[in-house]
Amino acid sequence: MSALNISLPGLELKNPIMPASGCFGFGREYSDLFDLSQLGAIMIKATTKDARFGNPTPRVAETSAGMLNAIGLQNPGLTKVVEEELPWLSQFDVPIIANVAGSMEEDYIEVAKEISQAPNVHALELNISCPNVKTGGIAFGTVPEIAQSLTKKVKEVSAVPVYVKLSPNVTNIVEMAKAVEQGGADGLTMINTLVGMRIDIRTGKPVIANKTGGLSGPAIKPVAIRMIHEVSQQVAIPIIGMGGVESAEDVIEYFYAGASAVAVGTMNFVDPFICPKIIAELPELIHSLGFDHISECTGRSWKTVEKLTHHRA
Amino acid sequence: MSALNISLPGLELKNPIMPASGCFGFGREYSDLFDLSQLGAIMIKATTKDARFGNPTPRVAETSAGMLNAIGLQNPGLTKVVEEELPWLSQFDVPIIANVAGSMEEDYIEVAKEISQAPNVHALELNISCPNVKTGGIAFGTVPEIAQSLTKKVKEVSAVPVYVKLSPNVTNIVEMAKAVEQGGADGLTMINTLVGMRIDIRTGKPVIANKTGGLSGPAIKPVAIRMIHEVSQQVAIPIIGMGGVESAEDVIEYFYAGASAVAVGTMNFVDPFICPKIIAELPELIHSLGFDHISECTGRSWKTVEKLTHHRA
Amino acid sequence: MIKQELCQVIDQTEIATNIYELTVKGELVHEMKEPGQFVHLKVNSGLSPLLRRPISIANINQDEQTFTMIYRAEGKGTRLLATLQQGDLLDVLGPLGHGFPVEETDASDTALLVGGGIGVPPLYELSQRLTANGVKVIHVLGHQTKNAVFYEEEFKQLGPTFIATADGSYAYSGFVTDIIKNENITFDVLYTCGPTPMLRALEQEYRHKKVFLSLEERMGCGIGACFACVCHTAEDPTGVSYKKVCSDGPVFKAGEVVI
Amino acid sequence: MIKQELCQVIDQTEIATNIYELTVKGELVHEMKEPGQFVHLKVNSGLSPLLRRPISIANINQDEQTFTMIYRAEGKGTRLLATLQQGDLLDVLGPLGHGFPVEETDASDTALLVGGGIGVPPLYELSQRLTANGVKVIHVLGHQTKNAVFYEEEFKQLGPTFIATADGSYAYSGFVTDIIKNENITFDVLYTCGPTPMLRALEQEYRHKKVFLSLEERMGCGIGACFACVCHTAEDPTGVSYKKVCSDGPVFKAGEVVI
Ligand SMILES: Cc1cc2nc3c(=O)[nH]c(=O)nc-3n(C[C@H](O)[C@H](O)[C@H](O)COP(=O)(O)OP(=O)(O)OC[C@H]3O[C@@H](n4cnc5c(N)ncnc54)[C@H](O)[C@@H]3O)c2cc1C
Ligand SMILES: Cc1cc2nc3c(=O)[nH]c(=O)nc-3n(C[C@H](O)[C@H](O)[C@H](O)COP(=O)(O)OP(=O)(O)OC[C@H]3O[C@@H](n4cnc5c(N)ncnc54)[C@H](O)[C@@H]3O)c2cc1C
Ligand SMILES: Cc1cc2nc3c(=O)[nH]c(=O)nc-3n(C[C@H](O)[C@H](O)[C@H](O)COP(=O)(O)O)c2cc1C
Ligand SMILES: Cc1cc2nc3c(=O)[nH]c(=O)nc-3n(C[C@H](O)[C@H](O)[C@H](O)COP(=O)(O)O)c2cc1C
Ligand code: FES
Ligand code: FES
Repeated sequence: MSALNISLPGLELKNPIMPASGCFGFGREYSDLFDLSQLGAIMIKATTKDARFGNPTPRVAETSAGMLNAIGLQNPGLTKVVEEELPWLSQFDVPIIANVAGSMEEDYIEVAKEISQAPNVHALELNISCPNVKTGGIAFGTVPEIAQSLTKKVKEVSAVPVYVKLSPNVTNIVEMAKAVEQGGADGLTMINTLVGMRIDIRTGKPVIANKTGGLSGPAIKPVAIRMIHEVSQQVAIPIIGMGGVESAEDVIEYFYAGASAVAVGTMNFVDPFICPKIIAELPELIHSLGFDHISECTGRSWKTVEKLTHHRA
Repeated sequence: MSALNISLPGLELKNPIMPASGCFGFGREYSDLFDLSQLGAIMIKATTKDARFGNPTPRVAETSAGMLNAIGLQNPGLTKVVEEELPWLSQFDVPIIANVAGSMEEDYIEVAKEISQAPNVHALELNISCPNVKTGGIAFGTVPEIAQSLTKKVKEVSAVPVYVKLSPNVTNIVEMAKAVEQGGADGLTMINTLVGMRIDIRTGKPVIANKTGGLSGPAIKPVAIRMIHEVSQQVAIPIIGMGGVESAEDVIEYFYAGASAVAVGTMNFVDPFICPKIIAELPELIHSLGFDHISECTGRSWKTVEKLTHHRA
Repeated sequence: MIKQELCQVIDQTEIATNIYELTVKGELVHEMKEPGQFVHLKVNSGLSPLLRRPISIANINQDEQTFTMIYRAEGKGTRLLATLQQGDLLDVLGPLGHGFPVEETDASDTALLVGGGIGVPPLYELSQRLTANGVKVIHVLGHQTKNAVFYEEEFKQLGPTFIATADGSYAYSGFVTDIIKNENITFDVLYTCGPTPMLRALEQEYRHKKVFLSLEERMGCGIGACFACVCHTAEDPTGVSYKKVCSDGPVFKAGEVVI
Repeated sequence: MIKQELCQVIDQTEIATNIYELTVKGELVHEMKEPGQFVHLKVNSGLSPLLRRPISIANINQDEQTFTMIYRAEGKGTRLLATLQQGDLLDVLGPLGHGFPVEETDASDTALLVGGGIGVPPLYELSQRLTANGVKVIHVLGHQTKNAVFYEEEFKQLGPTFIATADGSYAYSGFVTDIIKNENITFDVLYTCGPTPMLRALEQEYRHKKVFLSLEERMGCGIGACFACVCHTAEDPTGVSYKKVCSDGPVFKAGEVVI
């Protein structure tokens, strides 16, 4: 019997490990390295209505225990994703979580409606960290009302459950989480990247052409753990956690904080086999901690010990 | 002629390097290791009206390229700081920046009024990341109006210029900076720590007794650089930058972002001699980059090249 | 005086399962005065791990200008430390803190040294100092299991030595406190270092005796500047008075601080 | 096929100022097909630095199951790489990307190989392949200064070799493009790797010729998944069509992408 299978809205996961959006493309490259059917799910690269080239290069920069990226949502656009990428992915026995992005509500709605109908898309992940052109570029994910309204409208059109991906660049993450929960979100994914910058001291210019970029990797893990710890105690919907995951131990830390599944982003670049490695290591780790099933770990850092003692071996 | 002296409101600095508040106590321990008169300034540990014991231990935890702390503003209280610590520090030829903290406006005002009269206190640093008991624990530094009002009242009573230390845990750092500038701040110091957490996977509990702690160290540098880059273009007051500084190169990166001086926090724990080492390395680095004086570096990442070309050797 | 120095690794040996004995050479050895002081180690030059690791000084050799540490390779930092080889350089900050007061035991007295796990190492230098002063020293050392026992012979050469293992796989089965009672060990001064529950039990049991305890706490700076490692004083257990484990301790007189 | 393997360091030598020649052994050598491919190196096991470093394959020895890289120790990662010693293990991901098309030059033709700085290394394997096919190969190699020149003898053994130094401290003073003109070098196919301005100048100058350029870009994954390293295609320079330097390149035909 598996100690790793997890049921979440729309998702029957063999295991709770999946690559994070933007860090795995549409799976093609990694499929040469290992069998994608091993993964719990795949969060594919953000899809927008039209194809996007993204930002000028350099688009990435290294930081201490992290990296900055400003890819700029490069993707082949809704039609190609639906007609080429998703059918190609359907050869694998793995649910797809489609990351949906846009610069206006209308964009999101259009993409959500269509992409959610693909047979292997089992859930959407709304990327609300994108700048909203109608409010002068303020990200959807930093204003509770805007995020809530977007969630509501996407829910109306989506054929599958909708997870909203929270931006950590806010004063009050609980307020954002509650707003999208009230908007009808079936789950949360958190966190997206922190906004950061590096400056090249030889040129005096930002290393990244776009100037600012999103900070990801182990550096941000403590921020993610804190936010999931706070949010999971205040909402009733499940959380897929992410931010700097690099080991099976990190997965447990995310579960203890309150996550029900975990995505691995940046560390795929450091070790392309990291997802299958973590999946392989989890069962032994879980048992050595005294659990029969990984789901027992969720929220253990804040659930009362009484509730949990029966889980110990 | 020095390439490092910097004039800021209230501060004539031999060089722009100073230990950050809370990472150097009141200087006694480091004075056994090197002559404190070498430092540009010293930001002393937060002082509150009454003595505080702070939080239960463990108070620190290591993270990837960073650490969490929840010291809880332990300090001997205003009277002892004014009667013992500051007079002791007056043996060194170094301006003191007094970090002022509290849980109500009244506390800040009382501490600011009295501590600003100490002869070697040349500036105050308002630590507005503290929870405000009157608003249910929301930090002063996350609500522009509250931060502005506090700044204004402290300015009224302070005998020396007031620098406000911004919290990075906000959606809009520029808005906060402008609010305190309008409140009369003479300068900004940024950034304070990001709120984070780590969970011990053996115990299932947060590593830090206080649960959450402040994330500092090289991990947060990209966030600090980004915020200083944004804020320095929108305010007219100078910025003392901090967050993960570990080398002379980092100091230049902070200057390029828009800082006029730099504080070193966490890295004092890793290398207690780091401040004098950086001070010693800076002149050569500055010259190798083609500058005569470090002040030429401020804002170079966003000032137009035209304005700056005459600085190149 | 506290120094920071790149010390040269003279020897590193695994002396029990995951327990390493590491000897390094450096001028800061001349500053090492009291047994029970510790050093703060930067185990590699990068940022992972970031912080220094506090490790007790287990043996000082002034003639050779070397000192020895004994530690358990467990987490990220100590596992990296275990990869150091002869000739490598190690960034050491120290000596730090205040150690065990040797002078509190007269030559004619008996000292009982009680160690638990990786609390045992600093007792070795202490025992040598005490025996050099003519003190009779008895050692009671507790370990988790047989494979974790180390330095039994070394301690035996300095005085009677009793070993307990928690799982009973070697020597006495049980706790150090059981040994002291069952063997009717009497003493004038007790010095101890080990896990907090053990220290508490000893403090409780021998409150009428002279007892010195070495504490452990998570540290930032290690030199007294960051307030990471404070504990309440016993006379003001809920107030604002405090001691810092790193600079006021790690050794305290029983009853001085709340443990 | 792309493999990830802990390869063993066979040799590391500083062959010019801060320029290192590193030879490692591993099974992934069998996968190395084209000259001009690269590997992605994790220079140490911790998180500092975090990302892999792309380095070209300079020489492949199938018999010994080894390959050689030549790199400049400059930043954090390459300076750490330079500390590796014989017997150490190095985490290599590769071979990656598409290299120089050897088959584009016929046996009777002349190939001109133009390298600049740390763009020179992949040309060494290329030159060997071409000469093995009977192609006449001419090398024009530009370096910053005398102390940065490497592999002059090695290239000379394969064909005529001209060296330029930017500061004039050795051989020709000036740019590689000056040499080609001044020496009236004629060729059928041009292969080049080096700084972008050099590539641009060559593309410009020889637009009527068969030219293959190896590009450099900041990378994340190195395998084509993260979209860090894209460039516009020449036929749609402001549109959405693109090539990835890591997986479609690093070698492109001149005129294929915007450089
Ligand atoms: C004064 C003093 C003397 C010590 N002497 C010895 C000794 O002689 N031999 C020995 O094996 N151990 C000793 N320890 C414990 C030793 O410091 C920890 O085992 C070590 O820091 C753990 O580091 P790690 O890299 O293995 O673990 P990690 O889990 O990677 O450590 C993470 C962080 O937590 C801290 N930490 C973890 N465990 C402890 C602990 N028990 N005490 C303090 N900090 C901890 C680390 O220093 C680091 O900052 C001593 C501790 C103190 C305070
Ligand atoms: C396909 C390809 C092949 C290469 N082959 C060689 C070679 O054979 N020999 C050689 O010396 N160099 C080569 N380079 C350049 C080499 O990758 C960089 O010099 C190296 O990554 C710099 O790392 P660092 O640790 O010294 O610098 P840091 O400044 O610490 O690097 C920080 C980050 O920026 C990236 N970076 C910095 N400079 C470059 C650059 N010029 N190109 C790409 N990424 C960069 C690093 O990979 C890292 O992610 C090649 C680059 C590419 C893209
Ligand atoms: C190169 C790169 C591209 C990314 N692209 C996307 C994206 O398209 N959509 C999205 O929601 N998140 C994107 N992210 C964010 C990640 O999905 C993830 O939330 C974040 O990186 C934190 O996880 P990590 O620290 O494990 O990388 C991207 C991250 C990286 C590093
Ligand atoms: C142990 C510790 C204690 C701190 N105490 C204070 C404090 O009392 N007042 C304050 O304003 N900031 C305090 N800080 C924040 C630092 O001054 C600094 O803003 C922050 O750590 C970022 O700099 P760094 O990354 O160089 O440490 C503390 C930081 C640490 C690590
Ligand atoms: S560790 Fe910093 S005061 Fe003790
Ligand atoms: S480096 Fe990731 S796509 Fe090229």
